[in-house]
Amino acid sequence: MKVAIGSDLKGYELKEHIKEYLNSLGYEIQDMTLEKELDFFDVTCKIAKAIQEKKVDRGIVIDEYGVGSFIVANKHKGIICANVFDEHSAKMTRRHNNSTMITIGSGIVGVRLAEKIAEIFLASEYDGGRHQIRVDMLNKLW
Amino acid sequence: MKVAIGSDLKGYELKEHIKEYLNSLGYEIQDMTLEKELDFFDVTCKIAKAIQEKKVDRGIVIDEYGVGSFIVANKHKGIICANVFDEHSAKMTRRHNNSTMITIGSGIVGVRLAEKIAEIFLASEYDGGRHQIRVDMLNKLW
Amino acid sequence: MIISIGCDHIVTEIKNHLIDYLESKGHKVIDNGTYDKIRTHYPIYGKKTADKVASGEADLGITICGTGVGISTSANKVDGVRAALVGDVETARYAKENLNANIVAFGGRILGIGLIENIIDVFLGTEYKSTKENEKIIQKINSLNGHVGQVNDDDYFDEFLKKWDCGEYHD
Amino acid sequence: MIISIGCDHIVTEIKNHLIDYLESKGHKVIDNGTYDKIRTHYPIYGKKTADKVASGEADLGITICGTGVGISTSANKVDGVRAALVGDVETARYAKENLNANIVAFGGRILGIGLIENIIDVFLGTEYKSTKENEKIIQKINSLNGHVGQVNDDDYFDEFLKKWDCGEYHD
Repeated sequence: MKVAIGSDLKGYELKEHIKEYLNSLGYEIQDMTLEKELDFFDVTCKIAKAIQEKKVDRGIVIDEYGVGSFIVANKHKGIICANVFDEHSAKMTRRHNNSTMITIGSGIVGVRLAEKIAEIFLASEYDGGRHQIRVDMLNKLW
Repeated sequence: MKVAIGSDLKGYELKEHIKEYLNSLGYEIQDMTLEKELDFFDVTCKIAKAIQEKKVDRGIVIDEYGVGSFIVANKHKGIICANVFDEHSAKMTRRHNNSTMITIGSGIVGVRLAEKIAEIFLASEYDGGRHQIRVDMLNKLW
Repeated sequence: MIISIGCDHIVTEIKNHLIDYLESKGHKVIDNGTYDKIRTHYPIYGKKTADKVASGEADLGITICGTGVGISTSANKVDGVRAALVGDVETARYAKENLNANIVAFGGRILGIGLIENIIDVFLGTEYKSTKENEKIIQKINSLNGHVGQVNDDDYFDEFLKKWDCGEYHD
Repeated sequence: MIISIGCDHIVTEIKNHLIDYLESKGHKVIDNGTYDKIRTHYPIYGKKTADKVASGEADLGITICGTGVGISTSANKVDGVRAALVGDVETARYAKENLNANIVAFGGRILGIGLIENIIDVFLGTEYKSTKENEKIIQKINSLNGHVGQVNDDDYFDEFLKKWDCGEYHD
């Protein structure tokens, strides 16, 4: 599984930490913001496009509140993204929404919790079945 | 109002930040852990005692999860302490529990959220009234 | 204010509670359903709720499902809608003040009702600050808009509902 | 496992739901009340729930009130009890694994039922790791114990309840 990660300036420190953490778990992490200058709009578009083009399987964006990147990501056709602040949602959004992206707010979520959110998002599988009609509906929308 | 703040090593960075933030709001903050070596047990006891002895009015302890300091604080006679991870609880625990201490987990709560929690805890008042019977009960317990 | 609200069948009771809460504060509420606990599909109600906001029929919107993710994602895919999925008060404040978010969303299986009410109070009570920086990011978000034709099209999901009725989706 | 559970009148339905949830997973539940929505006082139920854990009658405990603060504070004031007030799964895991917490607590007006269930699953499923460091901190916590005499004393709060009945507490 290929995972893209990125952040704006305010999420940079947490992004660096999560990148190392996920590397230590054996994930292949592609850092889309080696430069620090991107705003959350640009980095989110970059990662959403990488998923649309199937260059990566999952994306994680970290900005100060998570919510700006969350809105931007979901404005992309075919992208289902969750702003996650708890471990339970990290699991359920994979299982029920088949989301391929999450955002995390570095000003809201502490580092231990962020580690767990990222880890569980990547480790959880989609349930399919009845949930597919909802995913089909989301994908018909823009 | 006199406010004591302290942390263990893992909460040190967030403590420094919250101290500055509260200072900027005009609170008189007494840092009980200028030295970095304290564990959460020792710093929590130090602050709980300062409240018991009425040397300070409120206490804030920051460790990695908040929960260890929370248990320790509530083992002190007359101390009512909340482990807080959301702004709503920060307000309600003042209004209903007349709590004088809170703990915050630096690994769980991000810096923006921690600022709001500390700010609202200090700015909120106790409702009294029917809530006093519960506070009397807590104070009879150890 | 006029508030457009929608939910899926997992959290209908929470939505009903919030309608009472909002009406008791003097707001007018447009209830887009779902109205019972019969299994249905969150994008229907996310889109309906968002359409009312996009068309100006409502001032702001509220969407709720189990985690909040599904229904707020469908809302965000409506042109002109900025739906903020939040788990805390401060993020709701930020989203309204800086992104001029017009829908607030949360998970009814994630947050409790006291926290939810506090989030709504703050979301409704916070004013957008029209700075140069905020305007720029909102313009960028608007530039991502898709197909306007889908707004207020009630038959939009019919193809999938027909497949559902034929039993083509099953666990 | 045998689980001791208690709540105040604000969250009785959540407690009842959790009893069903725990029993469906094969646990035995001691329900310490409160049993209805009539106004009462959280320390009564926090203490009762904690007493069962302290005396060994129950393996672990769960306490719930509006924010979780009041009832978990009362539980913590019982000797031998380490009640973890949490808002997320990871803190529950940490508290069990490192502090050997024997009660988990949360706010029924703060957290939703899905997150609560996940927290309980992890709290019950996590094993305490008896390291030198963990033992040391638990010994330090135990050294703060107060008056053992209060355990399982059902008349402990009578003086305040009498004052309440006489109308001495009022808003």
